[in-house]
Amino acid sequence: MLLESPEDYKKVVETALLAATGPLGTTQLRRLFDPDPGGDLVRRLLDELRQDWSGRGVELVQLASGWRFQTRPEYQIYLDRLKDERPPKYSRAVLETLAIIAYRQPVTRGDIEDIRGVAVSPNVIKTLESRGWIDVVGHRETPGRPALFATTRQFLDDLGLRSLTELPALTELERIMELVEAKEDAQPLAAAEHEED
Amino acid sequence: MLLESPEDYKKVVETALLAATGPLGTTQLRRLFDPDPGGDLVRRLLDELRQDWSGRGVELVQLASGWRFQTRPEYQIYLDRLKDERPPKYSRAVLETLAIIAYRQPVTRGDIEDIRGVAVSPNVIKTLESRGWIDVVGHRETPGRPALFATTRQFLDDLGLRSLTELPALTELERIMELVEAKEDAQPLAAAEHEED
Amino acid sequence: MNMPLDLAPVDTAEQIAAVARLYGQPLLELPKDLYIPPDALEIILEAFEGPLDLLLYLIRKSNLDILDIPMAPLTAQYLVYVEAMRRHNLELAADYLLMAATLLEIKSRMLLPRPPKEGVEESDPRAELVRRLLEYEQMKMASIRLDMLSRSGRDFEWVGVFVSEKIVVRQPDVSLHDLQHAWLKIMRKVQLTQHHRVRRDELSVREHMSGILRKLSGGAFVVFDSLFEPRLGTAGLVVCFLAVLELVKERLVDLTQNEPFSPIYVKLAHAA
Repeated sequence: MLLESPEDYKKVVETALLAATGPLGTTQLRRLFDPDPGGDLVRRLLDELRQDWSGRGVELVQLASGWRFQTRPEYQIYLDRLKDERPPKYSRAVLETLAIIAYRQPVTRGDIEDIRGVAVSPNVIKTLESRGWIDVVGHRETPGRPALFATTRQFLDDLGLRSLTELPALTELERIMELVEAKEDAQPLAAAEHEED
Repeated sequence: MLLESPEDYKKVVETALLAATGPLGTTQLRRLFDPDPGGDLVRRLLDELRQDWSGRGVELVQLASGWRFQTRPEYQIYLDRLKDERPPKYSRAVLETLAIIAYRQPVTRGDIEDIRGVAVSPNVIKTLESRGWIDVVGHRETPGRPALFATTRQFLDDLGLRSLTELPALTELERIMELVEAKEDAQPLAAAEHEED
Repeated sequence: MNMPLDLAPVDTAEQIAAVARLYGQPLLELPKDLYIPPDALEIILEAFEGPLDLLLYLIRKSNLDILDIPMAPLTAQYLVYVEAMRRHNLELAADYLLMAATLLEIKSRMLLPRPPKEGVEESDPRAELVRRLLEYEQMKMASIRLDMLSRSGRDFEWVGVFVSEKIVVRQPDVSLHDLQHAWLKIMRKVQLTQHHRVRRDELSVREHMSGILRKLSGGAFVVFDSLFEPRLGTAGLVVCFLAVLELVKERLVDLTQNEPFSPIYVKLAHAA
């Protein structure tokens, strides 16, 4: 196959980048051609390619070590569906801690421990913080100045709430709970004490 | 990211195929979407994609185990320039053993030795196994329970074949042999061995 | 190392040259009585994939009819090769010797016709050999064609773009139901020890408490009035006010006013 136009050169660069197992630098890309077409042409082609691929599920990005095609993050949710694994689930410790922070905020870790009756692992807090659902809004002026946690705007957004008042009302919940409780009493309480995160 | 038009769906399919580490079947591709858009849409998108990519350095091909993007052979001379080492050239022993496994599968090492008239070195088998082209599919119930070898999906994929019936037709020797063997009990011939050319 | 060999002529030199190269040069014409250098023999041996391959070569190069092989010359030629290999102590696969025995056996059966048995058709003793030769040749051809097929890694490459997975970590989904459920569990436990009553209005106050703390998180003094946004409406403003009072009560914020009617400032308690 003979390369006649810059368009032909671009196709070769595109093909090499699509088939590469890692980023390719301009020096490497110039090696595709004989004679060497020069760095300027290669850089121009890369720029054009980046434009050609805008608005698609894959983008051409420049990294420290060179150029590579990679999928756009927005497409990840679709790609994830090809994986067989079930989506991860939060442990009971995480969910209960989140519920306490949501309904009782602002609360300290001590408050959460008082309510749950068990120590709260730092991992549980870290999980919720790194998810962007809780953050520290202040410190209680008691010995140790413990951090006060509250839920964030993102927590509301992610759960589709406009405000905390849209959280399920507790009064009626408690009534339902009393009904449910009777049946579920068989479940050993010990399980709840177990800190799994 | 919301999918609104068939064009959006196509981008997702394209992204998945570009990012996949192996061929994707239509069933898998349908799993990209929720709700399932149906096989017809996916097949139409695949057809369109194949057209979209015509005239470029990469093509969408249908293989034994699904659809996959691969570079066009005309571009290999360029891509080879980026490689540090040449792809392996297989010895005659490896290629003949591969041919016997491909056309006569499932076969034992003894069967291969009978046909080639010479002992098969374990390295030959190992070479083919480590390439992922053959594997053990069972054992023949004779003394020593020898392993039965067959070719794999990857063998077909790597050679761009959709099924074993697409293997190159055997030479007309077959017919001559049948004449010679007229009086002997001819072995039943596999589908792939019918004279096709 | 080079020792003379009383090797019978192995047809013409070009035919050897077809398979053998010595020191990078094609092995050229060898007059009768000349020896084949052992290196060349080794190369010849390596060039064949086994006795069937060698036999096929001998048959094809002599244009012999494979369906009617003249056993005597073929056997003779084959033995010449095998003998030469053996004399040089080349590591000769037993397969070559076995084939020699087979050829001799076929030849002798053809020379000494046995009395035909009643009702049994005598088959050509060469038939089995021919069948094997043809089957081998067929697979040999097939292997050449297989090798000509486009192959990944040699003739084309698979496309695989980087998946930017690391940018988006798959997070567990939490639904309101999950949260309700978690809360139910807690409350059930809590009820055993204390009596919490959390009401909707109280929750709203606590939401404002978090919001105010967030506004004050810089540690600076904030004008009291700025905590109240008119868009909240009357009820909202009241709740917000209650939140400030609650924060004061819990000693989370400090209120300061330098003189009556001057602006009231709010800051986090004990903020630097």
